[in-house]
Amino acid sequence: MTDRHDRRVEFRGVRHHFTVGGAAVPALDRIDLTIEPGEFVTLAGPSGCGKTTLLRLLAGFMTASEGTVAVGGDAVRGPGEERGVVFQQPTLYPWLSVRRNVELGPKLRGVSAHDRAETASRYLEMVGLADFEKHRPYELSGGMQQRCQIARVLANEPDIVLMDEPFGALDALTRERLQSELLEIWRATGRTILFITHSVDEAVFLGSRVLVMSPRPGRIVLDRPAVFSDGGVRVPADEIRALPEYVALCDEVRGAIHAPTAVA
Amino acid sequence: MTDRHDRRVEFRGVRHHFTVGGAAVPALDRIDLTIEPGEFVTLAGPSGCGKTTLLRLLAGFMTASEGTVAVGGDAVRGPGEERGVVFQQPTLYPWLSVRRNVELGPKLRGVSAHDRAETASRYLEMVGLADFEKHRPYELSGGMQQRCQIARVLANEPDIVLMDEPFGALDALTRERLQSELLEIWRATGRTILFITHSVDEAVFLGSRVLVMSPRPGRIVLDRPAVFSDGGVRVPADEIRALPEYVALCDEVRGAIHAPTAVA
Amino acid sequence: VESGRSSTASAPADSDCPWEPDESVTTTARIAWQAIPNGDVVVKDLGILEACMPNATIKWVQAPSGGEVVKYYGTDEVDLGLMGSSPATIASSKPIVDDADIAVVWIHDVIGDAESLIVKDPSITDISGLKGKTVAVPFSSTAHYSLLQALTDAGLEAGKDVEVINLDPDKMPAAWQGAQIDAAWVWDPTQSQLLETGGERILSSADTAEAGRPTFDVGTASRAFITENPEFLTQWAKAQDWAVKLIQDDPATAAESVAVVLGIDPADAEKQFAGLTYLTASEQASADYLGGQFAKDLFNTAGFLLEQGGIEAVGTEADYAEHVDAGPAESVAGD
Amino acid sequence: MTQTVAAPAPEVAPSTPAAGPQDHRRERRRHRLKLLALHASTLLLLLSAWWFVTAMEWVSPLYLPPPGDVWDAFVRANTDHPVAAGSDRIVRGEQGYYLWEHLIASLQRIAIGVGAAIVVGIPLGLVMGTTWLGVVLEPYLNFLRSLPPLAYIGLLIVWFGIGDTSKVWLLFLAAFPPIAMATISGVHGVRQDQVNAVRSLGASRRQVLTAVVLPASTPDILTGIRVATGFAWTTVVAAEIANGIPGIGGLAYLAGNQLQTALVIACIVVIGIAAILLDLGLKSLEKVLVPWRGKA
Amino acid sequence: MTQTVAAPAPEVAPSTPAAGPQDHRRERRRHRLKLLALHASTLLLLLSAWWFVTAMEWVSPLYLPPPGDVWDAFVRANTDHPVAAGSDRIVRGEQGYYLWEHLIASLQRIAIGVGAAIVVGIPLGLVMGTTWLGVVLEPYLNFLRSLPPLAYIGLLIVWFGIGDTSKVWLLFLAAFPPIAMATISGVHGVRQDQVNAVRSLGASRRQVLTAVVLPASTPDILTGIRVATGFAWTTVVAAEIANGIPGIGGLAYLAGNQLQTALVIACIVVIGIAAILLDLGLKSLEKVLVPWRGKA
Ligand SMILES: Nc1ncnc2c1ncn2[C@@H]1O[C@H](COP(=O)(O)OP(=O)(O)OP(=O)(O)O)[C@@H](O)[C@H]1O
Ligand SMILES: Nc1ncnc2c1ncn2[C@@H]1O[C@H](COP(=O)(O)OP(=O)(O)OP(=O)(O)O)[C@@H](O)[C@H]1O
Ligand SMILES: [Mg+2]
Ligand SMILES: [Mg+2]
Repeated sequence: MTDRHDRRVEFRGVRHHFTVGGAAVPALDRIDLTIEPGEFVTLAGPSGCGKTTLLRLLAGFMTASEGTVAVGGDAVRGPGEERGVVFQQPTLYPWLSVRRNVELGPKLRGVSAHDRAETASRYLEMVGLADFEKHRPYELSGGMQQRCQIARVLANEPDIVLMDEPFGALDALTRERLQSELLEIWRATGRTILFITHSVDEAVFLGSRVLVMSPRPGRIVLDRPAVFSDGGVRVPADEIRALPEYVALCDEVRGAIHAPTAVA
Repeated sequence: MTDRHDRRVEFRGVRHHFTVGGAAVPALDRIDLTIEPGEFVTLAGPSGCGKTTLLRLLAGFMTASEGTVAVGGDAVRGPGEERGVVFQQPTLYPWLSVRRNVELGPKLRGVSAHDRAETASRYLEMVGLADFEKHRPYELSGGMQQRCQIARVLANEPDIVLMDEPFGALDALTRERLQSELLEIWRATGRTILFITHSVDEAVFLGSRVLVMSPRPGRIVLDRPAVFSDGGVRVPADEIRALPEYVALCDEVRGAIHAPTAVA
Repeated sequence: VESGRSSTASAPADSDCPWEPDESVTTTARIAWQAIPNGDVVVKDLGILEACMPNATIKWVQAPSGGEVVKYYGTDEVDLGLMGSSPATIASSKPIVDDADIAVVWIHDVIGDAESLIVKDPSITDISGLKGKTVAVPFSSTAHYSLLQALTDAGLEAGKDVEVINLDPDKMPAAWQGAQIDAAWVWDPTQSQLLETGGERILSSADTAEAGRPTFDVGTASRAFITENPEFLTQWAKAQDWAVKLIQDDPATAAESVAVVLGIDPADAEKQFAGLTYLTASEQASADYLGGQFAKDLFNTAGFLLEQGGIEAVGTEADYAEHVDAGPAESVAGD
Repeated sequence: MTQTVAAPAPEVAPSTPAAGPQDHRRERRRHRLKLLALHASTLLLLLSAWWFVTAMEWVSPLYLPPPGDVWDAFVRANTDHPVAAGSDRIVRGEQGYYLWEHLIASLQRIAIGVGAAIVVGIPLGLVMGTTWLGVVLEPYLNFLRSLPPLAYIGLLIVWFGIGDTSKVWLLFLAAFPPIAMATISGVHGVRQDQVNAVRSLGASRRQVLTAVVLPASTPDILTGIRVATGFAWTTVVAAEIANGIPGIGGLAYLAGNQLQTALVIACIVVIGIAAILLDLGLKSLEKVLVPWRGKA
Repeated sequence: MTQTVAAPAPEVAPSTPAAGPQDHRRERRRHRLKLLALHASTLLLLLSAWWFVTAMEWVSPLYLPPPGDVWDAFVRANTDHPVAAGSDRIVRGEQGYYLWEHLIASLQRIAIGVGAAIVVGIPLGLVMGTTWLGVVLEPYLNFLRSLPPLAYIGLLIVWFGIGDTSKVWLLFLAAFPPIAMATISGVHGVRQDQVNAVRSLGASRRQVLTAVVLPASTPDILTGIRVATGFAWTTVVAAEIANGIPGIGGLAYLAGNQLQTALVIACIVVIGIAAILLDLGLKSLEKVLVPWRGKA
């Protein structure tokens, strides 16, 4: 296995279009993007601009119409365990209990029953589903399904975590708890994270780098480093949010998302 | 058909539990709630507290384990066209195009092809999917699917609109546009709206009445009137959000959601 | 594609009626036929009935077995039909006799070497040598009847001394080749096939006939139809008689017709004639056959079938005589 | 038959009014009783219709004997009885076996044939549904499943003799194409993202099949097995035409040849009831294995 | 056969590397050619295996005649030919019809039988899958689908005569249970919320069936129709045993009785190829009707 620090993500001249009824519908225009290992990249943009498409290309679920997507120098040829994916619509297995869903990744990799039970317990605890481990996914609420998915991906300890609006269906409190847990993990393990969100605040608060995409066909119209999630700045969240730099970046991001010029 | 203004919604001593593996999992504790016709009720609460369960009971998808749910004095015995439902997970028909999904309600009611085309166009325009009317639902992004669902329900002009986190997957701009469209419709038609959201701001901004539920098993722990969405107060959104009453209500709601005592 | 087309691309030379056609017959007759090499298929192939009764409507119905033909009678689907003597006996006995009211009006053939017992092991030369062996036969057929008769006569009990199993003729060569069976009582083409692959004939239906248990392929007709259409039956018997004589006098021509209907080689068809005895109308009308003895044969067969299941009770000889009608044969024999 | 009560059915109709949990249980017991009554009355209705039709002699007993005759044949086939009224030769059941022995013999063949079909059909379907092998093999599968048993029973006898082996093979060949096809169809219906998700968790090709594709296709596979078992029943007569005693299909065939319609119908009724019971078992298996149907 | 190329298959295997759109089309053409070659070589391999086995006389030509003999029988069955070498009696095909006429006759029967099965089976399945009628009728459906054709063909002849009607009925009775069952299974798999959604839009019971349950069950129904059509093919011989000329099943039966194995095999091959082509048609129908499979 390639060492974690070689897992640089590169989009080179990526365009993508879907074919709908014979006509090509452009979704991504021209993406050139390098994500260094260990970056926490947050991605925002208007609904339907191509965020999910970009994430799925990197996940290896589709092949770009043009250009190349590479991880660690190798072109992406399909999904792989080093790239974990939290789907926009919870994708759990109804034939497995919540616990077994979370244990699935370690189990596939041949981790011993004891170890994977421990891992699963840890992450189930983290996302607040310890009491629901025997439920089936369809017996969970929408937000709980999303959390279960997050636990499943994290329990598999992928080098690159791709998250598509993971906290979208969570209440503020749960969301904040999971945000800090995620930051904790990121800081501790140095994983690369690509995090799609509609919340500008979330993007700025979490990201070590904030990207904004233009409306469809998506291009990256803003690419800013952010420092607020950095382990160095151990300040309470409230105080961070009050920082003028923070407010300024939020405004910049909000402006970029709303910019009507962005329509190519 | 009962007149719109008789459509009072009443929950009387409603409890609900699910049966999981033989054991009863309580979801709603004891709900006594009356929603007057024309109210815009927003409902917030921690993930998994029972919001969706409450909405589904009113929609007629399930029968409460105890107590009664009545609309206009009649016990709810199943779904009905007077109660439109925007699902938490987009539920569209993949065998129909976006336009036909939106036209479905009017079509079932026997509205002429011309009229329903017009209605559909209006709502597709409203949710920004006019260009995608020929797509199939699975050819839309997550946020677009949610918008399509909203258009479908509104195009059917139900007296009571039940919305389960309808704007959860939308970016801020789109969300604001749809919020004001929804308010417009509410003010113009006097429909009853039950609106589940995780955004405290959204709950306070939109609702004429704000409810907060306790963690599972859900009870209503806060029930406050709100006036900010009222047609009388035609002030720019920014100014409304700056009002001290607004901030106070937001704080109260936030406090209620986070209250640890709420666990029964 | 419509059914009922004749087999010929170019009509055979002699499809005219060999005698003066009877234009007065206007009935509709539905005739069940089977793929057996006898006069019936010659009549069918050459279109004799159609030519001799130009105003009658003839419908040919192909049947897979005599049992089926009996059923067709039961639901009034056919007026005439060919079957073996076993089904004819069943049809004339309780309980079926209540549902299918038929009479035997013709003997298409007396089964001789056409159905025989072929053994695999050349050291077995008579039926008693089959003790402890497995014999295949199509159940409920005339061959089945002959086999059981022969076993009984030899003092062997089926199921105890000899294993008798049900097998359709077309499956026999396979079982034979795999040494699954030691002998089979069967007809052509399987019979020839088994003989060719080293089988020996040790008994045939000719032998059982000699022992007083003859088997036949017979022509039957619904008794109601007989009463209402005597002219038709006369013409029909005439045609059958003519075909019998053709087989006897000009087997090559008759074989050609048989070959066309059965879809086999004319030479094979001609060979198959040898194993069957064909009777002219006057022979049939005699006391040896329809004129008397035949009812006894039915009675005897019935007594045997009672033991095998299939009928509930054996009627009196007179009962069986009621289901034999020599009239049509006599009317032709009298000519 | 009360098992069918819990059959999951999309609630197309308005649901019943609200009721407490105790009410619920009582309601369900009442429901069950109602259904039992419904089943019983339907059956009674059918039987009397049958009796009436035969009593009025609308259908010849050659094809449809009265229920009484069929019952007599059934009893006779399950007892030692004289070969004919008045005869002192006592025979056992029919063709030397009781009817239930014939049934057991056929059931064994079906169990082995369908069992093998399941063991072969599911993996084959999985492989055909997911790899290029499917494209290559599909025409042959279709060829096979269009062949009339009559067409190949001769070859089976050559290869496997006239004993049970060729019969089991025939049942296998009848049962396995529907299972393979259902599996393929199930595989094609698996949500692509469910496959994507497990591949992102690091599943190998084999693991994708066992961890996702197989369980996700289970409902289709179970339907396929049910269809295949039904086919096996319809094929049992063809399989037992040649040397098929003991065997209920073989018995039905011989009885048919002897125009013993009452016995034929007794066999058919027994076959039908056995098939219904077997299918009920398979259906309840479905309820246990696929509780999520219609929910996710 | 090139149609199968586009068969949707979950990409269990790693997908091919990135390629531009022109590359894509060229790639696909190449893929198609490759598949054609694959099919052709598989077929060739099989044919030569067949030829080899017979040439080595491993199997008696009585069971498996060499390909050449089968071809001769096929040609003979499609032409006017003398009844024997040297004879001047010219006959048309076999049993008075060319082989293709036999095929057309059987195809007609299958088309009507399966057509009726579709028309009856789908609504019946919808009703049985959604109402209490299902609970009442299911045992009888299972009963029916376990019955050997041999068992009830007699009754059919009573009611419908020995002409085409009873044959079509037999094919109908063989084909409709799998369709009804597949429909029921499809109905049970419909996501409950899809039904809820349309009921909230005001759909009546009927509208729920037509607007949601039917389209959502289409994939299962189509699989059911494919299974049923295959089953109808296997039943065509049974249907045509009695008075089945013209009819390719009837011809196969008669030829089998005369041990004309080459002709039997020619019939079988024709049946198989016709069945493959029919199934390809049904499969492409699936692609048109259910483009969303695996996506939603
Ligand atoms: N399978 C598909 N077939 C056709 N078009 C598609 C498909 N998937 C996405 N699209 C189109 O591609 C565009 C980008 O979609 P994508 O899902 O990437 O948006 P997104 O940025 O994730 O939006 P959201 O925030 O709403 O999830 C949309 O216009 C959508 O209509
Ligand atoms: N079908 C079901 N079977 C069993 N338990 C269920 C089922 N649906 C919901 N529950 C349980 O009921 C509780 C309430 O669920 P509900 O969906 O109402 O929550 P919610 O408030 O909508 O949450 P969220 O904000 O996450 O959507 C949860 O604990 C959940 O586990
Ligand atoms: Mg998205
Ligand atoms: Mg919810």
